[in-house]
Amino acid sequence: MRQTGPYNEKVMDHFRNPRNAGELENPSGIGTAGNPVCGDIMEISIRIEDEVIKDIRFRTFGCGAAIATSSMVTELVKNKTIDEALAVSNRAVAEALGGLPPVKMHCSVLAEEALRSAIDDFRRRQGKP
Amino acid sequence: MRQTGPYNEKVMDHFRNPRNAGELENPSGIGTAGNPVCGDIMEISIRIEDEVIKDIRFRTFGCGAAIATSSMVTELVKNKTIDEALAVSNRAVAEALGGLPPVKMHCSVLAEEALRSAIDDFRRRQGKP
Amino acid sequence: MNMKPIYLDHAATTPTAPEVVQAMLPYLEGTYGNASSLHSFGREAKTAVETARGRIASFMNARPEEIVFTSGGTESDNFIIKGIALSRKDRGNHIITSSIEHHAVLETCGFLRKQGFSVSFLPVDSNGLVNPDDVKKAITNKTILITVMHGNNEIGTIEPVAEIGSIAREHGVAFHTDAVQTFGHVPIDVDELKVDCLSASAHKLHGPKGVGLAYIRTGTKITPLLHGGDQEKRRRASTLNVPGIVGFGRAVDLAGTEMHAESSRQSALRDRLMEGLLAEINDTRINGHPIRRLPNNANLSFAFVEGEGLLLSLDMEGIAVSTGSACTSSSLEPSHVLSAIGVPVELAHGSLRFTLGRDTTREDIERVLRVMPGIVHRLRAMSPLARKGAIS
Amino acid sequence: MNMKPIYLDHAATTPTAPEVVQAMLPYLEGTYGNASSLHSFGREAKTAVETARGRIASFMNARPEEIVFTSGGTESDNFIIKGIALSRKDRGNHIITSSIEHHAVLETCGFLRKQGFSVSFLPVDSNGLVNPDDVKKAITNKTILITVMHGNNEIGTIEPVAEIGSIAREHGVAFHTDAVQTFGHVPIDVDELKVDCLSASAHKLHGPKGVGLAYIRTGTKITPLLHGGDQEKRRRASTLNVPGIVGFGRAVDLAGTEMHAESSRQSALRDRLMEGLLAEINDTRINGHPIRRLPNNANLSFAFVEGEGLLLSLDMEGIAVSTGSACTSSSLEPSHVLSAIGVPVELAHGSLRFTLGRDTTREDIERVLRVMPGIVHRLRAMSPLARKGAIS
Ligand SMILES: Cc1ncc(COP(=O)(O)O)c(C=O)c1O
Ligand SMILES: Cc1ncc(COP(=O)(O)O)c(C=O)c1O
Repeated sequence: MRQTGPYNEKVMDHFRNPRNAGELENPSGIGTAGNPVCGDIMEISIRIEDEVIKDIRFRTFGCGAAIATSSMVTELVKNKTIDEALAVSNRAVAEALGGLPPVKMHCSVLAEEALRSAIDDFRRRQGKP
Repeated sequence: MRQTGPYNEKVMDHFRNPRNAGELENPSGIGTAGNPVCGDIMEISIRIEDEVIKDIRFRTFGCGAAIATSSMVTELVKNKTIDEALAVSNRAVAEALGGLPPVKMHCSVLAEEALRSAIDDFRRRQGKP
Repeated sequence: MNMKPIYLDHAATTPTAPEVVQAMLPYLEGTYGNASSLHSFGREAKTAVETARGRIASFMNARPEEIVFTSGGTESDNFIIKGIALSRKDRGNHIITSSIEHHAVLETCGFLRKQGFSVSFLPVDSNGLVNPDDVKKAITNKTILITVMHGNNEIGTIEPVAEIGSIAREHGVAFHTDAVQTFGHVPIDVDELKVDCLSASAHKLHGPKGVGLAYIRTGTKITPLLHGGDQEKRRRASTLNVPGIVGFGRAVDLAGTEMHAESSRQSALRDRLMEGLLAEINDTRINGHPIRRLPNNANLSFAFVEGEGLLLSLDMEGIAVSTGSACTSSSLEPSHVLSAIGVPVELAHGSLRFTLGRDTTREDIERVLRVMPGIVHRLRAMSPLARKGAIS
Repeated sequence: MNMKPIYLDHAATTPTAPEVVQAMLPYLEGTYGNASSLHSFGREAKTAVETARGRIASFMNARPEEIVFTSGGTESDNFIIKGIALSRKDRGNHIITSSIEHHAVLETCGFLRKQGFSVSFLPVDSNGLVNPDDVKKAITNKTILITVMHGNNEIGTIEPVAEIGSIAREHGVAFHTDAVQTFGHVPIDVDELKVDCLSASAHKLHGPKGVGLAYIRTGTKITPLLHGGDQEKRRRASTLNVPGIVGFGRAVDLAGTEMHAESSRQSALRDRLMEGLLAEINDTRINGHPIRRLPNNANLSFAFVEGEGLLLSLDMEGIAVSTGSACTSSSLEPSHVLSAIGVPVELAHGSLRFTLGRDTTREDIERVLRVMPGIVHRLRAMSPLARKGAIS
């Protein structure tokens, strides 16, 4: 994939035009990952109906890769079942973006973690483990 | 003095057109200084009449400065009395050449030494100390 | 996006001035001799090098033989710090530096620490100033070297070098300053600054990349970093970079002519930039000293957003800036300089450095002021840190 | 004297090829970014650097990440030798080298000796060859590094690097070769040569001055010489010399295209020069190996005369040659290389090195052959060493 910067075109596209940025009102679950001291924090909110992620939003404080992976993970799991969503690995997010620079792979880990944390929050609210 | 090389024009002139190069037949004295291991050897032969250096020749194996100082010392002492010649210091030779690079000052010392050694030889042949 | 690109990263490197390129060309094309060669090709090269050395020396009130040409600021810093440390190790093993030095100094000190030296890293105040009293207190009878930079590459603060120099002299300790950011930008006189050694790098003043200098005051013993041939009076071996040195000389000539005028022109534009950004964007702060700072440096933190996102967004507009110093811009840790002046970590992550140059125009600054608010706003809207009310 | 100057000192430095200057210009003029910067100016610079790195790597059968750009051959030698020594000092303190290395290697080894390392300087035979058996015998359980040059800069002898490399591998000792004189002149394949590290310098192959490379085989631990920023995967800090590296890349391209043809063309001219001088001038000898030698190197000793006088006399004719390696040409001691191959000292003083290049023509060689006998004759006539009968 062509590199026009530290990132390829696909990453830059998600940075420029992030999908599903923002916050859901009355979400079924909210999760966060990272912390501002490390320079990356992601927050994902989901609306779940019948075990399907019907809607999803993210807010991210972080580098270009952090914003792009957040955007990508929301696209990948939207309209997926929870089990399908949990099967989306950080590598899958990075691959869907056409690859990330090695020093930025941790961003894809954060995206996976924020999603899991949102799903955990949903389960918790449901009283399930 | 203008430098056109490692040496100024005057040094180069004496290198290009050395004065009094060669060897006298039946000299009154011959002297040498330096040794080939150090890369410099000078040989001066003199003809002395009435304590005056009537003729002088040099042969030199050495760098440009060695050849130029040999040439200059012969010019400086020709037609001088022995005492006048002995008063010509290595600095005087270097100055007459308009200066030498510091690493080449030893050449002027050799020129002075070769001259003294030729005068010593003359004295020895005369049976004087 | 077809607008004229705007380069505001002159602290990372400057465009090579056309005059400098012109001066270098003959030494790239025709006069290619090795300055150590005795023949005419070599002598022409040597003459060019010595002419440049003479001009540069007089620019900084040094003697020509006190200038050693190197490959850049990093080599000069490494050469001087290691070279002084090694040559004085019989007298002591203690080095004093500041906590806001460039990595070329910090990492070199770190290396020496592993080799058995001990290093004191002095703190700075919230404007980035080293306190000369701290230097005095840190000196022990083992102290052999003090190294404190002249102008900071991130926040632009200019350190009290002359005061530190006086203290160093009183105590007989060698004193080095990294003047990579100030050389050619503010006046430098090695006697007034009371330095024994100084580093500079040509590409920071519109000279070529790959050439710098180490000033070594007469009488200062120093172990070489590059051993080999007899060049530079045996203080730095290697075939002289003749075109680079000639270009450096020309760049210094230009600085001599233009420095004063450029310094006031650039600092006026820089002030306009800082004031405009502060006025237009909430939750923004200026880093570095309000007055004692490089004329071309503005460093600001924008709360709730991260610097790389700002940088990329500006880049999309054709505007080049930096988040930290260039050489660490791929690192994840926040700048050690911003930490040292007490910028909270989250805020440090949202910092940008704008550094102006000879080619920066008023219109460039106005365009930055037009686009910056929108960029910050867009990223803040996406940020989980920005409380709604706080978004400008 | 209005004749075309004849440059026969290509081992000291080569004219920068016009193609190389052309390739560099855009990076001096427009594309001036710092290759570490994230913005588009920086990325363009980085792309140019990585393109050059890739080409240079494939030219020597290395991987791009095994190439570290430096400021020249001297830095590469210092970096590799000190860097390997420091990183392996827990395993041992013994280094093996030859007695005919360039000063950049010899002085670096000398420096390490003062720091507590022990160094064996192996002898060479009368042609200048290191005997691989001597290397094997010199290895002890303290040996951490062997450094033997590829092609000698004075007498042109090409050392049995691959054989020494096999021995080094058998014993698990790191092996470095200084290929400054061979790089771009004879084929180099780091796997065939069995080297772990290699030094080269761009200005010896029609590239720019002030840039070189250190090849570091993957897996070889090395302590940096220049500490600072993150450049070159933390093996060599400092802003990358983008135009220099681009020029180096172009010079390597040219070498890739022209090396084979130039090598036979130059060696034919060189043979004509050596044979002509031997035939025309009595009491002359050739130094170096008759066959295993650099294609462009002729080194001869002329009895009874001193080299500087020859050099100046040729210079007056517009012909540039060298008496020793350029960096020692102002020294008084005879060449350590000629001493090592057993040339008597007086004869060593009367030695000249003629090194040909891309720009050398048949007519150049013929003119040298026309003027040399008269020059030698004139100086011999002035020499106290020349017995009358012996003067040609
Ligand atoms: C203060 C300071 N010191 C040292 C350096 C290193 O200079 P160079 O990259 O030319 O080696 C820089 C610039 O990168 C700098 O800003
Ligand atoms: C064999 C050899 N090694 C090292 C060097 C040093 O290279 P540089 O002068 O580019 O530092 C040279 C040339 O001077 C050389 O011929």
